[in-house]
Amino acid sequence: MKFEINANKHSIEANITIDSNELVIKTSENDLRFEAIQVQPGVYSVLMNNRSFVVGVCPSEANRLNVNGTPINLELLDAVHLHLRELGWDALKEVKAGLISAQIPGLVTKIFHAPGDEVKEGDPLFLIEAMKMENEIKSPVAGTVKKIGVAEGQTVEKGTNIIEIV
Amino acid sequence: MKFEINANKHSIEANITIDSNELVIKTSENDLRFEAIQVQPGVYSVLMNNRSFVVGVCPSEANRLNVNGTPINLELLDAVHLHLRELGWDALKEVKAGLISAQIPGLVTKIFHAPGDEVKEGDPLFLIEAMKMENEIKSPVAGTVKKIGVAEGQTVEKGTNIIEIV
Amino acid sequence: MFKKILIANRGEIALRVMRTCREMGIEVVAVFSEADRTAPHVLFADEAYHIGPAPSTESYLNYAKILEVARESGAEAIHPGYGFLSENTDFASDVSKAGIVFIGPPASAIKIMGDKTMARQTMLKTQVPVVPGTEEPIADISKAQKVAEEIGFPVLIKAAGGGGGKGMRIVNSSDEFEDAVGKAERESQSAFGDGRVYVEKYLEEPHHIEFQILADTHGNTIHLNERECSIQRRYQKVIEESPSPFIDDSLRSKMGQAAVETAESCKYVGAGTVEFLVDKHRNFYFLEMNTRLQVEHPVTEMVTGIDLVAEQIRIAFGQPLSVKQSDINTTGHAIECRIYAEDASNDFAPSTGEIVMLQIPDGAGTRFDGAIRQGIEITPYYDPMLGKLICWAKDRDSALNRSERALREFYIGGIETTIQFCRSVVKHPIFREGTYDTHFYTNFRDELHADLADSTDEVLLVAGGSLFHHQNQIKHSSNSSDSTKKTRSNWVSAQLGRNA
Amino acid sequence: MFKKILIANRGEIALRVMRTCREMGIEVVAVFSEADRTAPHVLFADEAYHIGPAPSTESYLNYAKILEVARESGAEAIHPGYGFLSENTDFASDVSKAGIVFIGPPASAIKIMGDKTMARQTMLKTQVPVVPGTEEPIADISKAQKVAEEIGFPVLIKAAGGGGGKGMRIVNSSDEFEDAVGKAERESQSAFGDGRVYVEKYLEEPHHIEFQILADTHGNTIHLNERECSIQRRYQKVIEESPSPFIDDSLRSKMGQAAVETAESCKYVGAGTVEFLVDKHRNFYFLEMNTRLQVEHPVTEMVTGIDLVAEQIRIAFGQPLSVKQSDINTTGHAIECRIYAEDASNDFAPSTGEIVMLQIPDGAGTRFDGAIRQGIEITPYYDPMLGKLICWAKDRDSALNRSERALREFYIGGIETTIQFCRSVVKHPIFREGTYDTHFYTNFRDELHADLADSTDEVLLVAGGSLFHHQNQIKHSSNSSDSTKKTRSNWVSAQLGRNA
Repeated sequence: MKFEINANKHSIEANITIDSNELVIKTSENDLRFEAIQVQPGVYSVLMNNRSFVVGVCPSEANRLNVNGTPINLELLDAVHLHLRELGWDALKEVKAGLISAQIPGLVTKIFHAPGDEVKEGDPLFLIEAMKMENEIKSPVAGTVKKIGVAEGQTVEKGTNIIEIV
Repeated sequence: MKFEINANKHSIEANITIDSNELVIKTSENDLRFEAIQVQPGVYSVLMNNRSFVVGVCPSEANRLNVNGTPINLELLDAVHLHLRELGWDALKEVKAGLISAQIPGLVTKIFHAPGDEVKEGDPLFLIEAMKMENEIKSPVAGTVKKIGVAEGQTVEKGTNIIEIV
Repeated sequence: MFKKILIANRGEIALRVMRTCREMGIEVVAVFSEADRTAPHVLFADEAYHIGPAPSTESYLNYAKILEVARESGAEAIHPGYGFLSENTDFASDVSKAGIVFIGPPASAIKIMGDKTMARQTMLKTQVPVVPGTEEPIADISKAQKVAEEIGFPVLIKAAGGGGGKGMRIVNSSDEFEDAVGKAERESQSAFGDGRVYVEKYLEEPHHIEFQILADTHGNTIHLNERECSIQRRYQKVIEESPSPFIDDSLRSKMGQAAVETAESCKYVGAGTVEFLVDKHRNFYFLEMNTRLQVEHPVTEMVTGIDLVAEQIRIAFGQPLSVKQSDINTTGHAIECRIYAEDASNDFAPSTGEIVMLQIPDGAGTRFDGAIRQGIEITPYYDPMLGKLICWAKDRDSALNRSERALREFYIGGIETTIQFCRSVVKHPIFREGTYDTHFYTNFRDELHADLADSTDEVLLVAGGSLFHHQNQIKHSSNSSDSTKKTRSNWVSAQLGRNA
Repeated sequence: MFKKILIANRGEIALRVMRTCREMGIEVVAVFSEADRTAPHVLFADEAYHIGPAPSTESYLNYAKILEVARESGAEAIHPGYGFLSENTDFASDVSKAGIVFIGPPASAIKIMGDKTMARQTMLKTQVPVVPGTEEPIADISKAQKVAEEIGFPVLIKAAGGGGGKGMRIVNSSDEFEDAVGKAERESQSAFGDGRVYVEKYLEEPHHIEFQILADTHGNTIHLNERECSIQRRYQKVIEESPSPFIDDSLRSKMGQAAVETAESCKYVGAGTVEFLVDKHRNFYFLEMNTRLQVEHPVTEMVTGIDLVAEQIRIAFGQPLSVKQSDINTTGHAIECRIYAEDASNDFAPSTGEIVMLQIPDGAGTRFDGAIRQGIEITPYYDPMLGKLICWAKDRDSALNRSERALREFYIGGIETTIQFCRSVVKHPIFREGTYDTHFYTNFRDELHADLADSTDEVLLVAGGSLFHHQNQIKHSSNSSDSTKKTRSNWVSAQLGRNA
């Protein structure tokens, strides 16, 4: 299956096939073959040309991985995504402008805006307290606050939508 | 529910009731109340009058337990077992005389008897090699070898029946 | 000796204290909140008492309940660990009034040194130099702002009622001042139940160097040399070492003397830490005294061979110190890396969830003071520190190599941690040289966070791993089409989480 | 220095060696059998090569394959660990012939000392006393029986081609002799691929005391004092300590000198161990020399501060020893407890299965050299040792207290282990006194195994726990009536297992 792989500074087109525990990745420059096995749910031991790696997948964010403990943010776009993008629809950007969610679970101690407020990129949106630290969440975009999903004093899970900006 | 509890030198009659995580054990002398919670499959944290214990159950032998790492062999007989015993049928003894199984997984390197042989209690029955050690299994009873379940050179799982003595 | 001690804490420090108690033949009593029913300190203890719901204000800070447990269990003494009630004057004196020994300094010393403003006033009467700043907590914001302007920006706003970087803010200019005070006050209130903050001068290329002291009830006060604690982020220590690569024997001896003088000035008893700032000209200033065991105490234990908790307990029982000042000599070098459940690449945001895989480093000179276990849930209720990795070796280079090896070997799956960040620090040339100061993190921030998996091979490997995981999940799912959708949409929302 | 080393072993010793390599900046190559694909040493290594199926004869003993991997990976040296190929003369010389450095003594020294009969003959030419016995492996059983009768029963039958208690049998009378030789020969053949055995005199109240030696290629040979290894069962060491509570400085110095003389007699190079038997009159006899790293080497590392694996690697690279004899001094006391996957209460029968829960002790002076992980499967293919717990403290009493604490804290769920048995030994008054000899286990066997959960409360607690587990399983089962039956019948068959 064809993929576009985006990670850090890299953007690579590759063909990945999986046959049982064997993986083959072909790019214009490489022809890698390796073997993977699950050690614990979401943790894999991978041998690539006999080099030994442990690859971990973050349970809550499938594109946050780590290799031998070193984190890496990975975007793996399959044919469907690539096709949509060709048609001019970028799923990532679309979503990015929309909802601001809690990146950590905790107590929302302060919300700085009400629906209808204009915000600039970098404006503080809300405070969330977790593990005894107060964290300020800034707006990733400029726009108008459309909706506030929670009230001050509310405890939220990771991923809960807090503010929608349009 | 009424039980007879046999462990080491103890034989205790007790009434045990479980309500969610709360256990109540009543004996003629005691009225214990404690709270248990699973930590990992087969491992429980138990608080008894605020004393903290870890109770572990052996996955392959439900009556082999440990408390704070100290092993204990426990026989828990419920009403059905007790009633059968009153009727003169001792399930344990019945089975005991029968099958001799592999107590460890490994390679059966030698079987000293053939069907029809007479054996005395304590006679060597077979050798099993595991983790580089040779282990000699002696007969727990006297009798006649009825059946041999495996051949020399065969690898067996724990619990495999090796010899039946009648 | 005591027969039973209650440990009024949780996490790694509860376990740390319990280990020494058990080695001394003392029974240990744990307390726990609802969120900690199966926490390692509960499983370790001889007795364990439920003291309330998860939020610490209703459990680990509920000192009436803890006192009740001490009475019920027959504990003769209470060890408060660090944080929570360890520097609470009321708790210390109530414990004593209840006829139970508080393993810590007298309430009077906590009062003086625990309140940094009173501490400054006390220190101004001694020969020990102090950092310029306000001498009272901020009451009038505009007055305080004037003082800050006189001292000159940047200034530090710090909690009067506690330490550890909580309730602390650096302020670069006058117009940020009011906002920063508000934040610091709110954080202080939440962390220590005391919202008072004060202002202090920020020094040039400063080193944060602290001296461990021990004082008994027989009039003996000694110091156990220094810990270098200049590697900080968010005003919180990340890596500490002993000896400090910055100070020499002559400065060590002068500062040690000042530390002992500080302890004596408040009639200190027990284990305590005198923190100094040392500027690039090697001028040193008293910063604060922590009237409790510090998080980083193990580096001192590793180089001196002295069990600080055992000394605390002996002192509390009324015994004299087991060592004299002349007995103290250090062997080798120790480095501590704090492992937090935080995503370093996302501004150290707390990370919660289940530890799905755990491999703790071990071997010669490798100590991990933690309280984690594979399968345990890291909750958002408490401090995100999972534990501390302390590596000792015969010299600094070997201790650095050992730390690198141990961090590379350390694997915590399922949550984000600072393991990789600590590796980046330990490998950094300036850290290896030993020429860093407290600005290290700010100065090298980008380099430290750039240390990601980066070769094409690694990227392809991880891409393959990701796809393998994806297929693996489909295989193990009863409804494969649903699961595909779910994972794909996870990728998108996760991407948002990263970039937001 | 070497850039890459292959470790021709598995389990804790593979990990132990890899840790030092990585601290020295050397890349590590692992080899693994089919059963070890996700073993800790594979995950730790930079490179890992599959070398065959689970049985060690087809993988870890397949030295042609291992040499091939060394060549393919570009490893410049091979560390054999202990066991497997570590004392195989052919392997050592083939490695050298392939232009790869064997991290161990020259093949000639392995040949002399690895074969205990040749070792005896060599030692008879020195001033070092040897134990009376046959000087050749047993060829003619009736001749050997005559020698045994001359020496006087009891005698020991021991493997000529290996150590560690495998292929060893104690024989109390003439009529047991032939049977015992047969068993020892079969075990030797299986463990070492060499079925030859010989006979030796059994000494009065003997102590098993061994000296660690180091010799470089520059003609320096030193010893690093002794390890007391008298706590044995099935002729295999269980607990070791250093220093020995039995010997004094004068005897230590004499025996150390004899150890150095032994090493020099075979032109030894590398790390090695000279084992002595010391009888109750403090006469000592050369027993054997182990031409490899010993399982129990960490106790020496803990009291001397010397990394023995690092010394091995430096020696193999041609560097001189980093220390002289006069530099060796010991600090404090170290005790090692071997943790086996064995059911001590059932004659140390091997135990296999999944480790469902794991809590490894840690903290000051607590080192665990292991290779286990929660969720890992312990298979029947290899040695049952899971790892070694080494506790160091400033004196023997503190080290005993620390060992007790750490063993109490150690939890391995899902399989049977010797943790509890080690606790019984460490708590035993004779062990605490330090007045034990090699008969300790036989003398106190019943006491050591009687240490079971025994109070009525504990029995009721466990009964409740058992029932709770039972109900828990029913709850989590889709067919509850089936599960009830299954568990009940398990109880019965399990009862059989215990009593059989």
